[in-house]
Amino acid sequence: MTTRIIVFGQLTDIINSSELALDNIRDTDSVVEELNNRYPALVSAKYMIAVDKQTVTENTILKEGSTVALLPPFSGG
Amino acid sequence: MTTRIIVFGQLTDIINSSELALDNIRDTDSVVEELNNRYPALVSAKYMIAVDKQTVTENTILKEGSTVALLPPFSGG
Amino acid sequence: MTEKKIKNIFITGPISPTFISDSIAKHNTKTGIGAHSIFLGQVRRDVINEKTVGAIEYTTYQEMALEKMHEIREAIFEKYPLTCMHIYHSLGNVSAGEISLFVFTSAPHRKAAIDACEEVVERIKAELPVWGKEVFEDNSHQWKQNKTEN
Amino acid sequence: MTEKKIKNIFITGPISPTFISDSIAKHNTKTGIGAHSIFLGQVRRDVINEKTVGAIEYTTYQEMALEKMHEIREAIFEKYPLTCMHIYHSLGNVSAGEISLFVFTSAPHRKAAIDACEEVVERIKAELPVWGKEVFEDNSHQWKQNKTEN
Repeated sequence: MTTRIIVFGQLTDIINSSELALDNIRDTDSVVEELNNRYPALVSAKYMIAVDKQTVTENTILKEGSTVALLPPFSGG
Repeated sequence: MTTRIIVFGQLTDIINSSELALDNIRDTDSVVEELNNRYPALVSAKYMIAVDKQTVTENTILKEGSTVALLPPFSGG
Repeated sequence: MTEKKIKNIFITGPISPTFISDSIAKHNTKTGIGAHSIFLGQVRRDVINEKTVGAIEYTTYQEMALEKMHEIREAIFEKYPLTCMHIYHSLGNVSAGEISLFVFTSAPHRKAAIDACEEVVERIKAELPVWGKEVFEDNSHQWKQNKTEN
Repeated sequence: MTEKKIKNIFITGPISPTFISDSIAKHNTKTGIGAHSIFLGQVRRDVINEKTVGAIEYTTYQEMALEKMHEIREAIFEKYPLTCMHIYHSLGNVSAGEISLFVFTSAPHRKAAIDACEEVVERIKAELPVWGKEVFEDNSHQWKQNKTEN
């Protein structure tokens, strides 16, 4: 199972991309753990997580084809 | 001494003019009395009085060249 | 109060949308502005006792209105950190669907612009000696009454 | 939520004053409207640590933003007696002095139009997944932060 990860705003500066794919990731906590390993600057970054466009506040099990979005504080307008 | 009287809004329908002149009028109470005599429909009309663009709430002595304005409720915008 | 600082706010006939966009466009050199708030009053085709309003005909006591507007302007600039404020009110005939009032406030941040705009609109409706005559389609008329909205 | 009812709000580049006047002009056939309230966000030429902001580059998570905007729109129409509401937000590059947000509410009476407009602006700033990158004149950048204004 491959999970699509999309990131926005200042997180694109940390990850140097707006999208990546992670294989065999079970839940959102594992996404965060894996990304923190790869991108240490992410540990101190502030963001919310959305799974398939819904923000989640607790660890969430991922389904086949889920998209996980990392959303730093909004600054539209 | 001639006093210029100007009226606005619905009062122009009562007085059939927007301006008239009254001779030898001492104060604003006398203006009202004189106009009520001439235009009985004015007695029940709602309006404020301004002397030289300043609204007055008490009887006010008129000076040479004063303009008295009768201002019904505002409805701009 | 300096007589020469008093600005005219009155426009004959309706306020056109292009007048509004021209006014907006002029602010793109004022690069300290972050927020604009605009209020537009539009004439409603109200139906009153089976008669339909075709237009409102506005009149004013102009000298007094401009002095009062000047006083409101000074008070608003005193109270809110605004960059600028523009106010236009129609006189004469404005048909249903056309715009008769244009209040435009600009500030670095949105709260000042929004609050100032609303307060100016309320004060204009309550304090400016302006009268609207609702002219029905059969040419009869009645005098408009402003409701206070709270 | 019906997928097909979701409207796009995003425009590439700045929102032009003539786009705004065209939008206003379209309302002159809606003769039940008595009041329009408009909010415009304009890019400020802020100076931060001696660097000058030349533009903001906006990005979004579009699918999520449009769903959220739809939810806000429904809630606002539920809460206020509005005739209509139009919202546009820029994506991509918007230079200092140009407009990046256009919120436009219309109602028979002013209170609904004014209150709805303000609430929509606040909700857009707080809830829409949109990000602004402040690009300085030397091409370095920082990410914009929205302040809550109370």
